[in-house]
Amino acid sequence: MINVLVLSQHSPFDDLHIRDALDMTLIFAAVEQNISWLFTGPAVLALKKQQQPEHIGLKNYFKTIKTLEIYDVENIYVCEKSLLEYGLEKSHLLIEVKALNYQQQHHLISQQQQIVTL
Amino acid sequence: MINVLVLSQHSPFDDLHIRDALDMTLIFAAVEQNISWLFTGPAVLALKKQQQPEHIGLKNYFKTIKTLEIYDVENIYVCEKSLLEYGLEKSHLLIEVKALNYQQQHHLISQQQQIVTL
Amino acid sequence: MARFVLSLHSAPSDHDATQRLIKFAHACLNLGHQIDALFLYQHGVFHASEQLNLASDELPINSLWQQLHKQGVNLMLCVTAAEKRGLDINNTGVFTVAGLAEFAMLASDADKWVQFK
Amino acid sequence: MARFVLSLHSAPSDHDATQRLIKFAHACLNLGHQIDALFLYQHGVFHASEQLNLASDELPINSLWQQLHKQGVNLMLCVTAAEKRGLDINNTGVFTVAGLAEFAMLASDADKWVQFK
Amino acid sequence: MSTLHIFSKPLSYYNTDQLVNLIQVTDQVLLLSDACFAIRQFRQLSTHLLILADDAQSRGITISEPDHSLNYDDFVALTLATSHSITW
Amino acid sequence: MSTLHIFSKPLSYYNTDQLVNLIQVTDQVLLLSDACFAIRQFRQLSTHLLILADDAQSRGITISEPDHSLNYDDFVALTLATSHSITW
Repeated sequence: MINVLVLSQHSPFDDLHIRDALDMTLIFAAVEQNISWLFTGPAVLALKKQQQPEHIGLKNYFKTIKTLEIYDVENIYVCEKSLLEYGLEKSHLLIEVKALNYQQQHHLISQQQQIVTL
Repeated sequence: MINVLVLSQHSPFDDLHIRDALDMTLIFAAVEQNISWLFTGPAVLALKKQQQPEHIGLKNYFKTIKTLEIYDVENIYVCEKSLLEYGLEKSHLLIEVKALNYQQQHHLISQQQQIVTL
Repeated sequence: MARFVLSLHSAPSDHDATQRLIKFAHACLNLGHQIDALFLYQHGVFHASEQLNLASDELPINSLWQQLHKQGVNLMLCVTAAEKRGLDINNTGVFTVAGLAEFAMLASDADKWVQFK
Repeated sequence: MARFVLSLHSAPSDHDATQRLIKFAHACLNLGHQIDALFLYQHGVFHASEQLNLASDELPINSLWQQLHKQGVNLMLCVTAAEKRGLDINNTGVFTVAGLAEFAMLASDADKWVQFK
Repeated sequence: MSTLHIFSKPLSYYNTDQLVNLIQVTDQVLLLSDACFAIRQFRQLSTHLLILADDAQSRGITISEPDHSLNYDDFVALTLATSHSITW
Repeated sequence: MSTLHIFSKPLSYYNTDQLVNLIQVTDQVLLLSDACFAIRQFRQLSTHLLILADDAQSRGITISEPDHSLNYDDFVALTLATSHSITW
């Protein structure tokens, strides 16, 4: 088992970036690797509650984000500073996450065998 | 005849952004409109001399940029601050350009009927 | 009544930009305005890929284009941008292959050019 | 000898990323390393569009892929990413359609995963 | 002579310094798509922002004073009420 | 335990604040493609930068001390000499 980190930096509906990262995260869990997913910058907005993209014809991928825990994806991290930047608190988020400062993000990165930005 | 402004903001080999802008600029000149092209941010690097992308298999579009004057494209503008940011002076550039501060860029924009960012 | 040209610059994977352009186009028509051209440029040309076929829970892009086509909107594809991206220009569905010059003339005549990306 | 997986995330219109990935792959092979997978993901999947045919003064992308294929590199296309982008997965040339799971297993076994974009 | 500035991503996607200096008080700033998440950031560019209602609502964003909510008909009208638009 | 940070665009494409805080002195910073134009900007991230010679030369960029010029064999070796890479 190796440690793999998926790093998301794009806003929720910037092309399919977050959906591609979601697929990648789920699949590494499925093949039983120790997967982590870190959201920084506008990517933290993908965890915001109360979004209903189906109203404008877009797929509601937030439903799948909510199932991450069921699929044993437990290491979900967000950049503490990015939450602040968008006025978000942990209670505004869809799922339980760990908020990390830059030093903690560096530590997380240092633990990985593979890192992918999507 | 209308005033059309092409606005470039991407670095020289970021996908085909600059080449798309070059095509658009040339075609508006060809259909006899009053075309201007403004380079800001990393796009100013597309005017830097001594580039030979053919050495890494990429098309040398700088040759076409040099012909802009022949095709009666005379309104080429660059953001003064962006030149500074990349340590460029007018003598480092392929063609004659007018360097504009923000106020002058605003004035240029205000003169246009159509503006396209590419 | 005003005359519009609209251009789309993002790939079909950016469903959000696509739906916005299409809603804007319908609003134009409903308000009695005219759309002289809806032009695919840059990554937008991938919309003219005939094979485009998304899952049923995704934005029904194909049928949305069909609808606009039926309403008589001139759906154009930039041949230069398509060729630079290796697109098959013999198989572009409801989109008509057009030169950049044709679009530039339409854009010069139109009251407004609105870009979507 | 090390085992690499390489992934490409940008469209074929980003010729610069493509040439860099291909040169890196050749350097790997020349140095005696192994490439377990070269994987197209995100906009990279458009490289598997059979019709891709650029002008003669452009990067000869097709023949560069052919070369890597002949050297036995496992050229893979992510089926999920391709379907989300409406690509025709029945016609992908030298690229083999593969599931994300297959790639994830290869990436987990490899010594290094290097992304190109 | 006013310009309509159109944004579809949070402000971090753009060159803030350039925008702050280019955009005038007489100009209009319209937020679409993921730009709707970043009302606070875009406040630097204009004291009152125009926001596409569909895009804000689907993202769970509430629009309140001093900002204005627009539907697609308003969006079309806005492009006609301004001299030209820039889709950044 | 060092990370290889790979960039292919000028620094304005990235979140400088994040990078300045994440990248450590023991890490390596590699500039490819259009990032080669922005050596001065990337100096904030590392006192000595690694630069792909092909990409710099084709852009008319000269590499000099304290930076290092790399060919593709060096690039491959570098990915093996570091714990992992991040292509930003």
